[in-house]
Amino acid sequence: MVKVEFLGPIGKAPVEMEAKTLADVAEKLKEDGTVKEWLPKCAVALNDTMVSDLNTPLKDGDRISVLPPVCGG
Amino acid sequence: MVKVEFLGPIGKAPVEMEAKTLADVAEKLKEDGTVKEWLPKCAVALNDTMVSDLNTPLKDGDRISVLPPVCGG
Amino acid sequence: MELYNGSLDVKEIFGRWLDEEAESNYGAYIPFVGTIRAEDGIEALSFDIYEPVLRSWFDAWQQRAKERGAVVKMAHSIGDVPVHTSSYVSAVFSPKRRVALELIEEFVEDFKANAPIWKYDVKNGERIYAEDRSTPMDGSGLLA
Amino acid sequence: MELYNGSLDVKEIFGRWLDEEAESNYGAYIPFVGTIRAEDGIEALSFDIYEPVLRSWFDAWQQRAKERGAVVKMAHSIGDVPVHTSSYVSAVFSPKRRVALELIEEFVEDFKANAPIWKYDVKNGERIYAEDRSTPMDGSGLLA
Repeated sequence: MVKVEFLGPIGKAPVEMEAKTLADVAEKLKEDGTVKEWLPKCAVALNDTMVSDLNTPLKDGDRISVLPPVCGG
Repeated sequence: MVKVEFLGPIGKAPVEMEAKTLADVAEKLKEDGTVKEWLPKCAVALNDTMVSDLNTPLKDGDRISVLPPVCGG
Repeated sequence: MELYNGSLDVKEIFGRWLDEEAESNYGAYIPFVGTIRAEDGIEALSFDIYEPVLRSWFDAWQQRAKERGAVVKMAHSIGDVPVHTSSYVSAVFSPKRRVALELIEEFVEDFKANAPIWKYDVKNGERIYAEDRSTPMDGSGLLA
Repeated sequence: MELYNGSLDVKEIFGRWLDEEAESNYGAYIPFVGTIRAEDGIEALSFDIYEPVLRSWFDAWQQRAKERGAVVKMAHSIGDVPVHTSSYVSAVFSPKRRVALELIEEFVEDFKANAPIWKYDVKNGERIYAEDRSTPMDGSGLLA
């Protein structure tokens, strides 16, 4: 099981799922209509490190963060 | 008569001279060996306004400043 | 990196950073102070921060600055920050002015684009995501 | 524009400028602080200023800044400034960060090139013109 958390304004509680790669996570998240709309503009961190490869392998206990558009300052 | 003053490190007392234009001033200043060496790298102000035209006419009482290379900050 | 609840004490931060580097022999110190503008009838802006990723982002910047002989510092607010008070101070110290001027621009622009901070307008006590002023981070769309 | 004998009280200047513009609704405040580096065995730097031309230069900059919705401020030392103390603070206030970042760079670079200020190294109590670090002002060579 991996845990997916939604940061900032997405305002959705974390979900747990079975996934071997980030591609699996993507597939499952797209089933949720609200989350699906956020995905094109969201970046992704795996255990607090930004990632850019859908083939990134996942292991039990991994934490995936979905980061919507930012505006600090 | 106009007055020519030498700013910052030039370290020369002001001089007075007859001059109808800045070109006249240039000609007279070049007669002084030390001043002549400074002139290629010096800018010029007329009554505290920077000037860039040798034909600038001068009138009695005008004050010309010779400004050597700067380094503020 | 410093995070505070509410408005920043800008003078305290500026002065403390100055003192911290007083003997470091840096010739240029450029802070950037971001203050909440009164516009569109807002009372305040409000901020969420994801600290672990912000810290990685900042650590990477410290390294980049170090390679150029410089130091970067940063402070940001969490939660509500009323108009005409400050939510953000960052700074560069460097031996020479050119590096300092270049770094402060790169640092602030990358901060705007990639620091994991979310901004909300506060109107009538309500928090509204500032979506139109927000920027997708580098690498966005991976899961789309 | 503020001129002081000796080192600047940087914290006082920074804080006072912040207070002066506290209600002006500027979103970005970028000061540049120039501090004397210990190098080449100097005890201090020393400065001559020709104030009338400096004032014209600064007034022209205030106008340029105003056309972009911004404000510039500046303080500089006259005479000796010991190492690890500051001789120069300038600043830009602007509604938005882009203009502030662009202006502080232009303002500081033009200051270095065209403000009528002469710098001297102070070694063993002697004042030596910093010729190698100095720049001929725009329009130099007119009388050559």
